[in-house]
Amino acid sequence: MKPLLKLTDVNSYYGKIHALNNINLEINEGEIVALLGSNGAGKSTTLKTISGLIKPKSGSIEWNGKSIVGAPVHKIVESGIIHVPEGRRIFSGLTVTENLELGGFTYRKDKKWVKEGIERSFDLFPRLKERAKQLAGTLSGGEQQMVAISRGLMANPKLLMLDEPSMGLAPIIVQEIMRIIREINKQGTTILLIEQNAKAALRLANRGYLIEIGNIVMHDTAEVLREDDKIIKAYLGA
Amino acid sequence: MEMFLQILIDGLVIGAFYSLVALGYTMVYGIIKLLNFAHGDLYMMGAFIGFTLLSFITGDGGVNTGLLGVAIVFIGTMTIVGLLGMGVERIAYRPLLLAPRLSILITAIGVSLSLEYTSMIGWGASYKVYPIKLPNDGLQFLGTQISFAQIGMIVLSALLMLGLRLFIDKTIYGKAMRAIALDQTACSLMGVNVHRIIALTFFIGAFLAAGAGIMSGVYYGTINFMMGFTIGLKAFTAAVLGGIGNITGAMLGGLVLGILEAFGTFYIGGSWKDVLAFGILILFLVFKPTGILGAKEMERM
Amino acid sequence: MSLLTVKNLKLQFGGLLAVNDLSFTVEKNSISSIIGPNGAGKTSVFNMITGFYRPTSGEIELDGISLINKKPSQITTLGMARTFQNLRLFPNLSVLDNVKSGMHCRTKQAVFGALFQTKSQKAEEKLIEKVALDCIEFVGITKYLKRSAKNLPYGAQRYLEIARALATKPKLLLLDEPAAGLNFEEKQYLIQLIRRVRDEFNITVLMIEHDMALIKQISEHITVIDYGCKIAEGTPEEVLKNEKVIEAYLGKEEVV
Amino acid sequence: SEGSSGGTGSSEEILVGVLLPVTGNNATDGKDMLNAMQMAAEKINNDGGVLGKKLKLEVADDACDPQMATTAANKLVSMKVTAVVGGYCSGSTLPASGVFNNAKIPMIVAAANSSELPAQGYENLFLINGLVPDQAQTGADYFNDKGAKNIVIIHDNSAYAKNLADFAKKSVEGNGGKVIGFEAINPEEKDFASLMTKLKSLNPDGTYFTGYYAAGGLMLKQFKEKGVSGFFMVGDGSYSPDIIDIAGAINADGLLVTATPTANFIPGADEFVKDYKSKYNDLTPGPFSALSYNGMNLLADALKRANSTNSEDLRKALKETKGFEGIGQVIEFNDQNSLNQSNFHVMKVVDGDFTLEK
Amino acid sequence: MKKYKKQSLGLLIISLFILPFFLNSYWLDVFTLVLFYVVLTQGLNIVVGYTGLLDLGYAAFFAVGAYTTAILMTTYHWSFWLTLPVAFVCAALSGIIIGTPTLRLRSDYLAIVTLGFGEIVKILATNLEITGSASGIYGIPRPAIGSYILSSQKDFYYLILIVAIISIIAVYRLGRSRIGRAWIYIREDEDAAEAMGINRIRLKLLSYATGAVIGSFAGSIFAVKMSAIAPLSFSFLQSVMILLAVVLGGLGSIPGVVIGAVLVIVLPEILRGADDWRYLIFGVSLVAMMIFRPQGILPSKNGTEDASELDESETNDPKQSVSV
Ligand SMILES: Nc1ncnc2c1ncn2[C@@H]1O[C@H](COP(=O)(O)OP(=O)(O)OP(=O)(O)O)[C@@H](O)[C@H]1O
Ligand SMILES: Nc1ncnc2c1ncn2[C@@H]1O[C@H](COP(=O)(O)OP(=O)(O)OP(=O)(O)O)[C@@H](O)[C@H]1O
Ligand SMILES: CC(C)C[C@H](N)C(=O)O
Ligand SMILES: [Mg+2]
Ligand SMILES: [Mg+2]
Repeated sequence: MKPLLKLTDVNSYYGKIHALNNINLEINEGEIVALLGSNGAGKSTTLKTISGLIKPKSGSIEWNGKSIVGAPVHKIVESGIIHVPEGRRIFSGLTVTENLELGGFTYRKDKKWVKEGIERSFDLFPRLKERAKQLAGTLSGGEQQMVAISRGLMANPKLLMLDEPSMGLAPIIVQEIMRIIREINKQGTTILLIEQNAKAALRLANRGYLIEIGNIVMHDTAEVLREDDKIIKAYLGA
Repeated sequence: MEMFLQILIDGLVIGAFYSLVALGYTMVYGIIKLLNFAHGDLYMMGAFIGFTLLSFITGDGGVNTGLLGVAIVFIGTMTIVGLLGMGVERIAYRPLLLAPRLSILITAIGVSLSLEYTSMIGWGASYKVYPIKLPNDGLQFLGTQISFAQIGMIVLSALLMLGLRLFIDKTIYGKAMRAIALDQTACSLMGVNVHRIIALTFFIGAFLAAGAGIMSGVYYGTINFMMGFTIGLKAFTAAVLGGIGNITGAMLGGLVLGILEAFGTFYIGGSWKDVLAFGILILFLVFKPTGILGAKEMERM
Repeated sequence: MSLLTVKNLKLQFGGLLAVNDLSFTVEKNSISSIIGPNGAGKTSVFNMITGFYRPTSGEIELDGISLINKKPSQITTLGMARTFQNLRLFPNLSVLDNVKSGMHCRTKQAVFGALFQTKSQKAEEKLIEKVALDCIEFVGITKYLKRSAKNLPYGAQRYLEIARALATKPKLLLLDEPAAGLNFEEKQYLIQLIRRVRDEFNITVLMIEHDMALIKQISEHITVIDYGCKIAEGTPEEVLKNEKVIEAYLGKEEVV
Repeated sequence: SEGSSGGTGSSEEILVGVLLPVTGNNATDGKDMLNAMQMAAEKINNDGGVLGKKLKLEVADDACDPQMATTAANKLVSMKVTAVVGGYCSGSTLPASGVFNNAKIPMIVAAANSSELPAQGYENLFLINGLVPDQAQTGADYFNDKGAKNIVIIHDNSAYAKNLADFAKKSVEGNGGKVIGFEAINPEEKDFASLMTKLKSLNPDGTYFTGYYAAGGLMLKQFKEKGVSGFFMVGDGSYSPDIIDIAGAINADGLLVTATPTANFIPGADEFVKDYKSKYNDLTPGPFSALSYNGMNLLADALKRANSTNSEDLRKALKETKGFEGIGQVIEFNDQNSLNQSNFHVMKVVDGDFTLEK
Repeated sequence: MKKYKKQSLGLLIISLFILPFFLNSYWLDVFTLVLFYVVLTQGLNIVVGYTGLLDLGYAAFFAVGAYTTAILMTTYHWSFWLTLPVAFVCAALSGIIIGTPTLRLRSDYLAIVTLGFGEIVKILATNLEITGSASGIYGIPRPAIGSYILSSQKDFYYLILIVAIISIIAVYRLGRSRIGRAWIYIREDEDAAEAMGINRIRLKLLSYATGAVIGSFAGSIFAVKMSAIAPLSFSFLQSVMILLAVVLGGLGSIPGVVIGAVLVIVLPEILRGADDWRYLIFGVSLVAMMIFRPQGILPSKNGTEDASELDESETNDPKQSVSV
């Protein structure tokens, strides 16, 4: 089977900092792939490189068999790769509804889709419905995370990349989010997931990659990774 | 009482000019937080390009210039200056979008100087007298006089403001503009072509400024290459008074400033009127730090 | 003996009652925590305690001194320090300069001293530097000393915020979700760090956290709030079994 | 320091500084003045120059800005100019004259005429335009003759306009008239509607605007549009064909100007006007072209009389000028180094052109 | 390395002292103006560069110094040196007056309030009798040291050179002190600074007052150097030019700001030969310089030793820069 997304020998830099070193990574259609790694390992950088926020110095990124290196971010988004960034980055001065509408920017010609999308988001997170008219910047941290995820879903992604979606969320919401991720995946969206909550991530994922100081040091199916000593020590706890 | 009304009208007319320029100021500010000090110079450019085009079609002294001709000149000039605004954004501001905001402010000053002196080299340093003049007809009521030109000016700015307001509030492009103001990166992750939206904003702002520029030429009769400076300053003041970034605020700020100046001139004299205007502005901001309509900044800790 | 007393605290944002008649105390030398669903009002409570939000009504006392109507800077000087849920470092400044900020309220050189480089000025500068270095050393980020804060790995930024807060020599340290974004191993380090803060500096710690494993490990006392109201309080064992808490906050599954 | 030995550019040339606003709001008049000076210098050089040397002009722009004027003046001093001709705006001429006086370089001021200039008591400063007090008197007398008693005076806060306005007030009151309004405007502005509303409510017999033409034209236009009563008079800062252009010929009809007449009103100046026109593309000389022309010629004359480029000799020669005949004026200096008698008239715009009214 | 730096600094100062002997009076005047700008930019650097408060009316303090000295010397016949402390007090007070209403304001509102105050000061100067209204004050006497009267261009060059050196040292020392750091913390994140126990109100006022005193120092000397002052020298454009120098050189960076001052004055003078094209070229070069060095020519490093420059896409954090 041909992978949906394939990174080959990708190198990315921040100025002189070499953040990604010959990264090779594949995601097949329909999978949930987890990306694990400690702080500053380069997980977020990987997502930024895929979504075009950072241009890799070398290497190739193929999406559906076509190279997307150097394509502008909005084109990549239009092609179906949605990146829900770390730290939420919701539009604080816009209302919750407006945030969602912008999530559906690529579908702006299809008013009905956008409207239904908003309804779907409210079903997913009833709390947001209560806050629909509130400025997103005044929401609590957890509420903001909900906005960020549902905003990402508004564009009907083929590949959804989530950067630490459970960060700062109450346990009950984390469960909910994990359930929703599975749900989204079942409906056909491929998912690339960064999670510090490795336990939950590996329960959800089919496969996982471990990244350390810009290098992929391990990749395997989730079952295998769950049993790996190194992973247990650093990410899962005894 | 008549006097009062007449001053109010005088003030509204000046205010309408301030408002039109302030709208563009506020829009550009609203999206990339740039105080586009060159904005007043786009107004000046509008006046000069309009001057050249009008001189061209009124070669016969303006007798046969139909309304249609004038309308074409208006739209043509506004479009040219709109594109000029986009060009300025492309060359001077875009490379600096991620730089500290004060750096772009300096660039804006550079652009402002460049536009002023390009105009000076192209059209000369002295005053140009506009090729068409407005008829003085108008209405008399309650002992005051207001010309049709003045009514048109006020109505036109009100309509433009309303249109813009709807555009920004209701359309997805308007929302994208506001979103860019908050977080460009996140906005591009929504599939928004950030540069294009910013360019659009500059186009609209410059388009409006050019319109105001020609109107000023026609209304007052003279233009010169420094004419954008004072009005730029006043429009900036108006935009802040109204609550910078806020469309209705810019409009309101412009009118309030115009009226303040008119009353100031009347009651305390022309040389002190700016003291009154700035004094009230400062006092006002002390009590309402975000301008008349500016949203209270709700920052979470 | 209680170091912090919060009584009948209320906070209203327009129509929204973010905190409603909340009372609790924090014992001297304890490690306590506040938990509760997202949007329950935890951060708002911190913001009121530190003077950033003005409570609609209620009382807050630190060591017997009322904090109502005091500016954040005054409250810090009285012995309270905090970290922020969304990091609020001085992004372009070095780690060292970031931490030096904490000593501002403990020193007093003014313009004169700076201009004429008086003896006491120089002595104070030395002291500031020493305290800052100690705090940096304490949280373990000495290797980043001259890097600007914004270029630090996320975890290091969290520790830097703690170091900066420690430099104010607080009696009470408020931590808003200090473990967010840390992996298991890093959390273990954080737990040690918090313990050492209490044990080595005798600083009382009050934190907000969503990581129950961490809470269970170090928190001695928990206050649970939901919709701005207290719904439970007690030791971790008591609280985590509480039905109301499970329903509103923990959920049935185990995620940790 | 910068010695009292009048230097020269080279042994064949005498370097003459020219300080004028060739950019900015007053550039039109400034350039008209420059043209006349260049024409004069050319003529002098063609006739064999002065003391066997050619005059070489070094132009420095002051843009009517005091600070720019100081820098420009210092530049001229450093180039060791023998003398300076120029000075349009009093506001910038005031500080510049100080620089030249310190460097002991004689300056002939061709246009600027605030009474504060001679009041400085600089021995190296010579003024060949009539002074503001005389001008103010001329205007006030005209009003008085026409029975206009209630007068409004408007200035633009520039050194010259304020000076003229102050003296005009004195003169009007001295004539038994009443100053019912004394207003200031900001010259960068265009909208004088509310000021005109105020004027209308005052119902004046005459209005005297003492500022420059750019604002003067706009004001005149709005004065007429608002239908304010009485005469509208301007000072010589507004004496420029531009004012008619700006206000529009219809509005300008009847406009009064206090000024020393331009070349085309001066008997015997035909040749000057003809030469000027042929040299400068049919451009009519500006209001201060003749004075500038005279200034340059006076300098040449004084150099000849001094028979030296030494600044002290030159100053003495200038001071001792007796009956120098320029276009439309005979120049002789009083103890303040200004003209003994001035030549102010009232001009009136008729059918879009200035005519001599009185 | 450090020693090398010190030596070249010494060399620079010596050459500045012997410079007048190699310049004609025109260039001497230009360099004197540069030194005025060095002083002014140092003062503004405290307010904008250190504290991050955008001030569009800084020329007002320049005016306060100039007019205080001019009035006291002409109307009341004070000695120049005695007018200085009075000018400082007036400037500090006006700094506090301008500062107080702006305390709650953020960036752009601050900009307009300072601009407004700047204009008000100029309008006052233009209209009040005591300031000589539009024509300003002239015939300001020369200052004397003992029996020596400062009168030549060189005298004033040295006077302002010394003041420039003093102000550089003062601003340098302040920047590295507890107070200076507090200003920088406020610039970086006002709320976080407050949380660290920094009383932002007091420190902002102090910043305005200190900046104002330095600006007024330049103003006082300007008055006696020019011997004539007029409102036009203290216009909005003047404020903008000073700000231009500060940002062009590099906010908060002392050598940067000095270079900015040199550029802003010398560049237009060099371009004098280009006549009408002069300001067009100046404008275009401003744009070009900012595009190539967005952080200014010699940006401040804030004591950091980062390996990298900023990356392309992720520096879009509004808090990371001084807001306008
Ligand atoms: N904007 C930036 N400028 C400079 N360096 C950066 C920047 N962002 C990240 N880095 C560096 O790049 C490396 C990889 O960072 P990245 O954000 O990808 O880590 P991560 O794996 O997502 O970590 P975390 O769990 O903290 O989110 C780190 O060393 C980090 O310091
Ligand atoms: N400045 C503000 N303006 C308006 N509403 C606010 C403001 N700050 C907080 N709120 C509201 O108050 C409620 C409590 O917010 P708070 O940040 O205290 O929650 P929290 O308990 O810290 O949540 P989390 O765990 O998600 O961080 C939320 O519903 C939030 O929307
Ligand atoms: C002669 C006039 C033009 C007066 C001149 N503008 C001045 O300032 O004195
Ligand atoms: Mg990350
Ligand atoms: Mg919170």
